[in-house]
Amino acid sequence: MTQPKARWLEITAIVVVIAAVVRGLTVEADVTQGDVQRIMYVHVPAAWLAFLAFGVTVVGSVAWLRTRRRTWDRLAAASAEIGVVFTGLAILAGMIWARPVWGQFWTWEPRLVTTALLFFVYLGYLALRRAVLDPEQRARRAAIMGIVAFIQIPIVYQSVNWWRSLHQTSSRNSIDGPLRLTLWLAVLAFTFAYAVMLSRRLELARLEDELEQARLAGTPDVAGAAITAPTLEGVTRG
Amino acid sequence: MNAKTLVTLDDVGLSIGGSVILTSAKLTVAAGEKVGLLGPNGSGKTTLLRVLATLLRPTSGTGAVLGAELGTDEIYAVRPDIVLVGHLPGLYPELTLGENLRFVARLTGRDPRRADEALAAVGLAAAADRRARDSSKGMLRRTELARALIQEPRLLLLDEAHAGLDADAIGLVDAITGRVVAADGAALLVSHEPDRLEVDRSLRLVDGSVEEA
Amino acid sequence: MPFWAQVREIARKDLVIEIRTAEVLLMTVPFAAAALVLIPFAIGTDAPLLAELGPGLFWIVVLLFGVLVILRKSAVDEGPQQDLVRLLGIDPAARFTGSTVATSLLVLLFEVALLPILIALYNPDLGGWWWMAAVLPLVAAGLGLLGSLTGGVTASLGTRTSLTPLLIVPLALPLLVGATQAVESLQLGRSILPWLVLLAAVDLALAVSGVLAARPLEEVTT
Amino acid sequence: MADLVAAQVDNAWWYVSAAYVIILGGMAGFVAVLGLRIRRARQALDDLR
Repeated sequence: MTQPKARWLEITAIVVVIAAVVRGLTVEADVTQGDVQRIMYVHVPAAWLAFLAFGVTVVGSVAWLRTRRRTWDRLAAASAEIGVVFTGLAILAGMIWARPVWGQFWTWEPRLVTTALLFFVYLGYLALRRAVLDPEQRARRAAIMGIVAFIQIPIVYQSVNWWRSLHQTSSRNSIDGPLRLTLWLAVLAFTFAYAVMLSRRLELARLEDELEQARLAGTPDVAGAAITAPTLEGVTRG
Repeated sequence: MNAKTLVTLDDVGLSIGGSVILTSAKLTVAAGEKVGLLGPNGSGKTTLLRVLATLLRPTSGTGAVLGAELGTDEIYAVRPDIVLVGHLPGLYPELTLGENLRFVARLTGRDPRRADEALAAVGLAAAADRRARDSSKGMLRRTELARALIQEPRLLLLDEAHAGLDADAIGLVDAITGRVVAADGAALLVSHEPDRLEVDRSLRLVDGSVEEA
Repeated sequence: MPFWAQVREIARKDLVIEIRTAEVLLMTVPFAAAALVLIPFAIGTDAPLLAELGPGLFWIVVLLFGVLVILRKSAVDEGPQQDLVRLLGIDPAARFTGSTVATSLLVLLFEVALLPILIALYNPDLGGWWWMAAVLPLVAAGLGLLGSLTGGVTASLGTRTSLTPLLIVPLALPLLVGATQAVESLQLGRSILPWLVLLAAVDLALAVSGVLAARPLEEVTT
Repeated sequence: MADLVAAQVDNAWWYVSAAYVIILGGMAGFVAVLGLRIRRARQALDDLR
């Protein structure tokens, strides 16, 4: 069923993810944070991939507005859905990390707040898609929303940053050598996982479009076909 | 395209949200023509008018209206030369009839004083300060015809041309379409009462395509 | 017709309709005022606490209830009125700007109407209050722009009234941050300028996206 | 200051495994759900033909 290319992609992804996990769990512990630091090897890549996914959504949106090709709209939608999944997972992992380190699940830390808001913004984006039935209209509205949302992201981020900042400025600064290598391996692994999800989600979108078209082809219901000349003969008198 | 051809549709298909409205509509309207459009309920007459008004993009086929290719940005330039009178009034209920027409006049670069003249011409001089929401269906219809007088379109599209009009006002429809046609424009009238239509020729919309009636 | 003349026509039409239905003044303002009266019942009627929380509550009420101003009936043309406006050949960007101007003015009116109620009920520190003359319009413009953008995207959808707030509120965060921090810096005697810059930057970014999106937005319901 | 707290975490592995399970499980779950939806869509398509 699955094309050989997609099969190879999936196998590679599984291998790389397993390698990254093994490495993340066995690499020497961080000097200051100890073993809890290992959460970063899944949390950080998940957050990065979320941003990448939303970036791909913008690319799809702009390309749709220029070419009006269905494929671009499908790419935007598929990537947004995956982005929401990654955002949700990144927030959850971040909260689990924050509990032992900061003593509470949630802090009003800029990157955390921005990520949470992103989650809602793209939930809204997906809700908008679900609310529109006509594919052309859906693509148009979603494309505009996808672009507006993305333009807003840096501003949202910067404003929260100004508002308050108690996060470590960047996780990369505090790790080096083998630890940094581990993080990069994890990012690579998550990118492969993203590629697998994207190819599957795109296949699903293609099938759903085909299904929609097949349903239409089955019933060639041209306007007016539902209405015939009125006859009173069949109506019984009471 | 012939210089005197105002409207051409070539195999235009249109589907909205999965339902097919037009399959292969072919249509040519020349300058100075007054064309009737017939067809049973739900056959897509209103949709066809909105395609001709450049408000709906065809999903297949090509067409041109007043020289502007449908589905391209050329349509924006010709839009002010098209008047569509739909079966729902294109008037703001909270504005008076006069305000509605002055709004149209100002935005299309016409002298707003023509709004009063046009209202008088359709017999509504005394109703200029009446809100659209407080006006009867016939009055709204007359106001919309007054809009055609202000805009002087090259393409006039009338949906349900005679709906809700009394005998006087039906004469008005003929007079206004006559003015448009005389100025080398064209008028398309949808009607359910073919014998009341005074047109050069009639088209019939059946199964998503256009036939000569 | 020149761009700004079109903008003026559209804005005037929206405002006349709004004045006649009085949706904002007679429904949304009293509703928000009632919320300001209710809040102390939830957080306590301790006067110093209320004075401290007042400004923040004001902005959150402006943001959340301002969504109702954005969702008002006169904000979006639908059906035959929309067909009419499109056929008049108005520049889509002018239409976007015109209805944004109308919405922003109404949000500003909404803010100005709530301000005395807040001052009377919460007795906040009024130091540097004249800066409000800059903060209120900047926030109003931002909400108006955000409203026109999201309102345009959800036009004529059945779920418009629930979908639009979901799209607006997360994106309105920079406006909320800018407004609240501007007020706070005033009270702490710090410079208010960075926050005004933030608000202006948000407005600018939204205005640019709005003007760019105007044409595809106009075709949204066809 | 946050780092000082972290150094003393003794049940760190509990948190680490929870985070790994959630993230990897979440990704695998999403892929699995996609697979299921693809299979269902294929079936529906076959039924129509």
